[in-house]
Amino acid sequence: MAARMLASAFVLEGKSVASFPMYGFERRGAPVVAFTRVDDKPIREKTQIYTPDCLIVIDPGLLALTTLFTGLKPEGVFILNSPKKLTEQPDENLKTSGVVNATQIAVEEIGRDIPNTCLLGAFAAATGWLELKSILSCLPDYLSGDILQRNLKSTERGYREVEVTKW
Amino acid sequence: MAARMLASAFVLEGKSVASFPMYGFERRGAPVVAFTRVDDKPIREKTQIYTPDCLIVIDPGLLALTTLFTGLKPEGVFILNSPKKLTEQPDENLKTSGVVNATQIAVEEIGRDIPNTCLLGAFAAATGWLELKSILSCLPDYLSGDILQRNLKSTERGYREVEVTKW
Amino acid sequence: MVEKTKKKSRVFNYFCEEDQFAGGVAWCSGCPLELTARFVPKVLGKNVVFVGTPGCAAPVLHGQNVGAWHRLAYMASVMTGVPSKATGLSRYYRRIGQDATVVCFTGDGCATDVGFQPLSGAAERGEHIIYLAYDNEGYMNTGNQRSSATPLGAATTTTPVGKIGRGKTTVSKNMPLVMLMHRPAYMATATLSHLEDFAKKLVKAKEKVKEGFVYLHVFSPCPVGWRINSNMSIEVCRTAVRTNYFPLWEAEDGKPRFTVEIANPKPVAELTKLMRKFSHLKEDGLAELQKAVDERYALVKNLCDAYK
Amino acid sequence: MVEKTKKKSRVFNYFCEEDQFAGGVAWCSGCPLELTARFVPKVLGKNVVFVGTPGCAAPVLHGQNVGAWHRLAYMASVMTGVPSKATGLSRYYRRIGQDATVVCFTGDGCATDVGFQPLSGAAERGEHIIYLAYDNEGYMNTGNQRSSATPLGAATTTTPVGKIGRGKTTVSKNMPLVMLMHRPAYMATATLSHLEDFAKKLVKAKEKVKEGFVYLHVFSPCPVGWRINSNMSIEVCRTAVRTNYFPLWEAEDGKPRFTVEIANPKPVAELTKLMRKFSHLKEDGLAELQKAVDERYALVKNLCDAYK
Amino acid sequence: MVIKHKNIFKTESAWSNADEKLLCLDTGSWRTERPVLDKEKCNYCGLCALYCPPQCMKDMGDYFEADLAFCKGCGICATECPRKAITMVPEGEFADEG
Amino acid sequence: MVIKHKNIFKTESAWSNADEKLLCLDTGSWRTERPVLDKEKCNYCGLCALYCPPQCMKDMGDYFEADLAFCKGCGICATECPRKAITMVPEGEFADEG
Amino acid sequence: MKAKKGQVRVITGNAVGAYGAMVCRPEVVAAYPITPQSEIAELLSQFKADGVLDAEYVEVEGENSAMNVVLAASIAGARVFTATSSYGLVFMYDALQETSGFRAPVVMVNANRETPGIHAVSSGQQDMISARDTGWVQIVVENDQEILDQTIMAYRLAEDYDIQLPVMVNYDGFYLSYLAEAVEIPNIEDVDEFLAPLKQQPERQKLVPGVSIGCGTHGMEMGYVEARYKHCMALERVKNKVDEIDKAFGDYFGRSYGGQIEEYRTEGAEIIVLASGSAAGTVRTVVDTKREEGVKVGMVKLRLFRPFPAERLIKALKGKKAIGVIDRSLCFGWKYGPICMELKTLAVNIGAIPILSYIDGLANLDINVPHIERVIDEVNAAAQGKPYQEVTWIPMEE
Amino acid sequence: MKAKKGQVRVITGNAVGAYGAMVCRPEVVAAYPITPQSEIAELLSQFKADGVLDAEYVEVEGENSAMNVVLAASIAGARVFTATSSYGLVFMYDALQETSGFRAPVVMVNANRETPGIHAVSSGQQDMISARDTGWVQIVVENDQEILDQTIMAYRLAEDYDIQLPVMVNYDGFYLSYLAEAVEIPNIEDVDEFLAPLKQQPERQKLVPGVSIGCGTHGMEMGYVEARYKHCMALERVKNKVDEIDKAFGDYFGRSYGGQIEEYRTEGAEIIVLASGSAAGTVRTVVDTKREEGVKVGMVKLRLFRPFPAERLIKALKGKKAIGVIDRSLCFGWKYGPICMELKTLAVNIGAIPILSYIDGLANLDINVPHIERVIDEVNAAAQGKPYQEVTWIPMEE
Ligand SMILES: Cc1ncc(C[n+]2csc(CCOP(=O)(O)OP(=O)(O)O)c2C)c(N)n1
Ligand SMILES: Cc1ncc(C[n+]2csc(CCOP(=O)(O)OP(=O)(O)O)c2C)c(N)n1
Ligand code: SF4
Ligand code: SF4
Ligand code: SF4
Ligand code: SF4
Repeated sequence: MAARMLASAFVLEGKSVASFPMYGFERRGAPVVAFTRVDDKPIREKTQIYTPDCLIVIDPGLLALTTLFTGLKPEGVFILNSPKKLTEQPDENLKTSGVVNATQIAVEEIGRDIPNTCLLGAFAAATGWLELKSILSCLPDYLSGDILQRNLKSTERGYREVEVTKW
Repeated sequence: MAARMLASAFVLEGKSVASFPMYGFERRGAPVVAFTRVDDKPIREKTQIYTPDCLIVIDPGLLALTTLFTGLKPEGVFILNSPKKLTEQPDENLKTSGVVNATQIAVEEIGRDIPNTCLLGAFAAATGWLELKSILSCLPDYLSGDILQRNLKSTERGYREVEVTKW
Repeated sequence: MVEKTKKKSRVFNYFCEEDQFAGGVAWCSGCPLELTARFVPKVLGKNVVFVGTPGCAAPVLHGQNVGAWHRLAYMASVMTGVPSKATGLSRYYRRIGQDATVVCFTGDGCATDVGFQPLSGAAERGEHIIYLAYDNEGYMNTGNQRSSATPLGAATTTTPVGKIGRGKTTVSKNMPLVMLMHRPAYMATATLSHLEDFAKKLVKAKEKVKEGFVYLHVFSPCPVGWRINSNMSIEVCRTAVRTNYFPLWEAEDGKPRFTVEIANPKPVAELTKLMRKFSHLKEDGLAELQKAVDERYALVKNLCDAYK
Repeated sequence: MVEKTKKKSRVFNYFCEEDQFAGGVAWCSGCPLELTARFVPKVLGKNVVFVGTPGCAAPVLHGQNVGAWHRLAYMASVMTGVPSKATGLSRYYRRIGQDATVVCFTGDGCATDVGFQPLSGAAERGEHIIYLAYDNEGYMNTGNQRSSATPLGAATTTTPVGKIGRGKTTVSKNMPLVMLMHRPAYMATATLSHLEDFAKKLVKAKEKVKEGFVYLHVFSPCPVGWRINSNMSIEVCRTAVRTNYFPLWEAEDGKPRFTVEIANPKPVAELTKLMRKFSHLKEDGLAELQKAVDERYALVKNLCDAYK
Repeated sequence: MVIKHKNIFKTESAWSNADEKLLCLDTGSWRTERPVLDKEKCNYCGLCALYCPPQCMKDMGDYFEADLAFCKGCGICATECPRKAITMVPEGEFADEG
Repeated sequence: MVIKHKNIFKTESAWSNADEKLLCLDTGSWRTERPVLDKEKCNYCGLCALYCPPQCMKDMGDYFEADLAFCKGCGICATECPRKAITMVPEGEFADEG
Repeated sequence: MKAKKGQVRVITGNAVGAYGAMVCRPEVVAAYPITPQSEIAELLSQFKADGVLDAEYVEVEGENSAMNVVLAASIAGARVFTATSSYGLVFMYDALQETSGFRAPVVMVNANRETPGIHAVSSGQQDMISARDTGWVQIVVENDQEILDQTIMAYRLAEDYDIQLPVMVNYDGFYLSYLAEAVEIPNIEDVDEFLAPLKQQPERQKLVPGVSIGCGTHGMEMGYVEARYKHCMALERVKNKVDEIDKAFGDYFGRSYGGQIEEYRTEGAEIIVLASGSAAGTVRTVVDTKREEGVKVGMVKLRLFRPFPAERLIKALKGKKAIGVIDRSLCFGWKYGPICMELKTLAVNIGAIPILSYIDGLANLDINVPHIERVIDEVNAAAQGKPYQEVTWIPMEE
Repeated sequence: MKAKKGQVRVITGNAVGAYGAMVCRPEVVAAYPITPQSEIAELLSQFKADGVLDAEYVEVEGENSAMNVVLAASIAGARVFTATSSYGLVFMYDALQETSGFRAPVVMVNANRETPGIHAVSSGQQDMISARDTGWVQIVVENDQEILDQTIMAYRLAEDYDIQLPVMVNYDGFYLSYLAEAVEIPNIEDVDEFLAPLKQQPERQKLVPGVSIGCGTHGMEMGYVEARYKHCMALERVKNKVDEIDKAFGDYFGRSYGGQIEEYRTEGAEIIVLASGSAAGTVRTVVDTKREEGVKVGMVKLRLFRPFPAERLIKALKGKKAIGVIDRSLCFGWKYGPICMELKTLAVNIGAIPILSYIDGLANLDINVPHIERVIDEVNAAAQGKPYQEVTWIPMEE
């Protein structure tokens, strides 16, 4: 869902996008991966992304995965949902990282552990590839009412509170 | 069933046989055709018979069919179940015919309108291709008890009472 | 000379239509299924659309090339698709305002076995269709094999009697009650000895199908498979009712009530002796069957009493 | 300080086996299905062979490559084949004298819909298998779509609420009673708030399956799909019993009796307010649902009374 | 390909139409017995006609008569007639009639 | 063909075996709240352990303790405890522990 | 081009399928949920609940019934829609055969997924292959927009008086069903306009109550042969019709796909990669790179799988030096992948050139750029007369 | 040859099927009646009622369940049997796929009949064709004796440790199912002996209660590919195995059938008729007549349809001048009949000779002597370079 919101935001800025998740077999809990491609030209590849420009990690537990950064492009950006700051460069390839305690922000703003929109805000801030307002103006396509308002706030806080480090 | 009894009788006499019925769509009443091939050599054709050596007709109503005798070989034999005798040669190709009131015999002997075994007797008598006793000794494979006894009688009467005409 | 009353049976009054079938149709001599098929459209009228499947009722539903056995609209189906096809038809006809009585017409084999799932599904959805199952207690068209509706002890070609075999070893699926628990808008049991009862139920079915699903379970002995003399098949229907082997009842909106009550039910042996599919049963076999009959009847009776 | 009795619940006495599952299995937090899956083999023992199918219970039945979620023998199946596969297993194990309790473990979607026909067939044949349907009133694994077990008015992803839509428009299939009419050797309803009741029924099931078919219908709310707070799912079970929304009963040889009787049933609104799938219902909607509940309860009660 | 086959169906798929061809069997020929009415006994109640499976009984105003083209000779009419007005007579006895 | 793939299954078809690999998720990480027991209130009835969906409560002799590796934090134990001996406490409060 | 610009939305392939159906105004819809198709069933329900879709929506108890419902409604005269995948598709197998035999113009989208046997919730075209003998028209698409456009075209094809056949629109489950792309949803009036030519045609036979007419009658002997022959001839006619409709769609909406097949940079190409579905998109990019490297490679994308576009494939492939075929499924009993196996039937007409079969992308595995590079390199070598391997299971060699 | 002479009886093909099963001592049997197979279900019931057959006999409520019952029993370790036809076969389609995917050595006879779509109770091989993508081994036989012998061989094949696949023995419904011929029923002890080698093999995996083991697990990604690959490789192994078992059967019982294919008077033949099933018998007789007339014609009878015996066909057909293929079914989406279409895949290997496709014998129509004569005459003319028609629907030209 977050990946789709991101995609919508890019479309709003005139880009082509293609975004898809890979589901695990399990109902929930197991890592689910979503890929989003953005380009000025139409996107034709229909594969997973092996060398991403940016990696967003919702579950800090995944940091334990040794293969987490495999393929991340040099100059790649890493966005992490975590209460803890990164004390060292997680991967040598990694030049920019943005950490935000999205879970906490979400719990505070939305009332539930749905950190996704917050991370979108952090993404916009850390990468600079996208304007915050593009994201904000996409959310009404996906959410409405009170929940929308809360998520708008959560996104904004993500944008503001993300801590960006250049390694 | 009658066709299979006939086939068994031929096998008893050392022949190869292949016998199969064509079912109509209807449950009953519609004409059902059965074909039996007999040969000294193994039988390989698996088709309907277009030029039979002998034609056995259980339902005299079929005489009205204009195509009834199509394909019957010259010198062919025609066996008919009918209360009425044939007053004229039913088809010019036809050289031998045997008529028996098998329905009546069956009703008298078996108690029901099952003229088949009676016609087998008539077949043996009219064609001479088969001994009566071969047929009689095959019936126990298909029937038993009282019904067997009655059919044996019916067969014998068919053998005896068939009226054979050479045209 | 006997005094003649010259009063035609009231059943004639229920007919609103001529016989829709050809004079000669390939049902066996004396088969109540033939009577059922001819009777139903006489009462329900011309806008019946039959949906049917292979089985002895195939003439209701399968023409042969351009030829058909009757003058009604119909749709042929594989055995797995009858009520679903009826759903598709009825949904569309209702949508476009087309008057139609969509009637599924199948044997017990289709209804209780290989076509049961879609039947149950259509009932749950409350589709506006009439499902009529004629119950000859087996797969007759393929040669008298057992179905789920075959009763305990009955000899069929797949529950044969032999050195060890003693006919079917389980009781039949209690289809009328299974369907009652689906709570159709209307359902009824019927048989051919009780024609006025049957006609009334058809009339009600036509009315209630406007509200939802209708299920009719018609007891229809098979003279050939059960080995009944062809003249006795209506008597078998009657005896089935009189022994409570096949009680006649109906249920509007899930509330059952008897339409015919039997004061002094006869033992089931009165029924079984009319046919030969039970002829191998000894006393204990008959007693078991009687027990099954009693148990089932008690169940219906309890339910009827509860809704009195 | 409160006086401690230090007496462990009797339910523990029913356990003859350790938990057969891995510590971490992918059921949602607070899901009673997880409790059901873990509870059943604890009571039934090691020789349980599970037969299962896609659905939230897939961990019961589908390993992933060489890995499995539990230590029991199991067979995975398409949704259309569960009780038939169980039949094949049970027939063969019995033939060779192998001790085995063959348990079909599926959701209501499989049991009442796409896998209903083989279930009904196996019941009619009296196969020696236990069919346990956990009823979460919908297809949960695919995302909370309606099934035949979804109640009147409930919002699901295929009976959504919208400008026109008002949730499901038909009542649910009355599966426990439909199965009762199949007259299994044993059947029971159960739920997770009443664990001793459930355990007793499992013990009886294991015994009676030697005589024939056993059906267990387990009410198992889905915190995610019904939108229940995860800590409240057992309370929902309890309230379902206390409102007579889900009465607890059993039937040996076709004779039903309540195992828990509710003196003063609460209105169904007490139940619906615990979740959000009914939150769009206005008073009339609730009244309709209450009517459906009352009608159903009356039906079971009549039957129970008849067999008292 | 030289198609010699003349189309049977006008439609693309297999549709039947009784108006075009009403299928009909000579079920009269199945009969081994024939219902014979004693008009004296008959009171025109019509039960014979109602129960007749092929519904081949014609209403003759004050009695009913089987259409022998279709009557299968099942004997139900005879069994069901409350006045025993119908007797089943073997077809053999009518052999000469045609 | 140069098959580089190393077989996963020993059998021809796909058989699984928990003895070979017991699948197990880190469901403890799902938790946002954690059950905390007031031992004083607990009377060892075991209802919390019985109702716990993942059955992760360990019998400690005179009380039960959730295995935090698996406890999903659903809160059922707290709700069902007749003595209200269990409280759900936000995980954030234990952040420093690990 | 006459159509006005539609609304652009970023939605998943499934949502596209639902919108594609909706803009065609189906009158009767029946569906049963299954991963990865469920979203379609859900969205159509929501459209109906919101009053946006004015259709009967039948929440059936299984896929077999879904097909029977829409089959019958179609025979009664309705425009119908359904959607399924894999397990659902194979569970309605008898109904699929009946639907085509009855010549009912049912339109169905199928989100491709591996079939039962080995249980898997993952992408693969095996379900489509499993249905190749059902007598349906089967089309495969590459991306979200094509799902929508092809669904509209499917109605124009299925309901064409000269065709009267059910049409299955296939798209890769997971890879497309969950892929969100920006898609233009045409205005419903424009779709009406595009489908309007159907109204000028003679009316097909419909089942009407009160009329002595029956559907699905027994085809006896020559009646049967005739009906089957007509069915086969209609399938033959589908081929050109697909090209025509694609052209008409392009003229009207400004997007077209090549009809039965699409040729991508085949001009001057010496070697060809034959692909279908979402993989074709990736093949394009690799073809571009390889072209830049000087490899004379082109792609042929198979859009029509049933009927098999023999004539156009021969035309496109004749004179080439080697072909690589990528199959995302198996042809049990043959070494080759199924599309490759069928293509080889045409080998005599194409010329005795190397045809290399590649099996890849089963069970959600990626058909990725390195794989396709490998295919092109090997096919290129084969074209130059080097020895080659006839069949390669790419994942087994990794 | 070691087997003693069995009992000779004049029985129908169906009865032969029932005896064939019985002498192999199946432990679990499940069947649902359908024309033209019902007699098998009935006879097996009777055998059981008479105490001649010691098996669990499950009277299922539909074919889908029949397959599921035997599949599971097989997985538990039982020897199993079932029988069906047409509508039944297509209704168990998902279960068919599961059975082969689970690698269960189920043996099934299938009395070939036309499939639904156009309703018909008549002969035709369309059902067999409809199941070609199920992953089963499919064998077609010509006469009653072969039904029996092949059923016995089917067990030896299916249960072979290197195979572990379900086997379907096909015979023409009506033409064989009701054909009474004299058939030798082997002694059951001899059958035991013939099947004994299976006992010397390693035991296949079985589902045992109390053991932590599960069947039909999710094949994830490479696990899936591996299982499918093994399945395909096992199918490849089937080919030689069929030849070996046929030879072993011949050595032991004195009857053999050529294995995957039978070549009849192909030596010195310039043209070949490729046929299968009961039609092959008639082709033999016409080949004999034509040979007498000097036409250098031979017949190849296809016995193994899945896996397709590519290698042996190439060997048998290479160097010939023209081939006529008779199909009793259709390949929707192709002009040719299905066996012809598949044969053409091999055209490059056989040589660019004329391959003529004939469609005949649908819906109970006869494939008779004049038809076959016509085929031979036309193929002969084509061999001499005369123009020819690629596809002929014989009945449509009559
Ligand atoms: C899927 C399928 N399986 C089997 C058959 C074969 N078959 C045709 S008619 C019939 C019996 C139907 O029984 P029932 O519905 O009770 O009707 P009856 O023959 O008794 O009239 C069967 C099994 C079929 N047509 N389709
Ligand atoms: C034939 C078929 N159709 C659809 C599906 C998709 N499917 C997988 S799980 C599921 C829902 C099952 O519902 P239920 O049995 O109630 O179990 P739950 O998910 O609620 O646990 C469905 C429809 C399938 N696997 N097979
Ligand atoms: S077989 Fe039985 S049910 Fe069928 S038509 Fe004949 S008598 Fe009637
Ligand atoms: S979706 Fe519902 S039923 Fe399924 S595991 Fe989650 S909470 Fe339980
Ligand atoms: S039933 Fe008897 S009395 Fe009545 S009309 Fe017929 S013949 Fe006359
Ligand atoms: S004998 Fe039978 S068919 Fe003839 S009229 Fe009487 S009831 Fe009708």
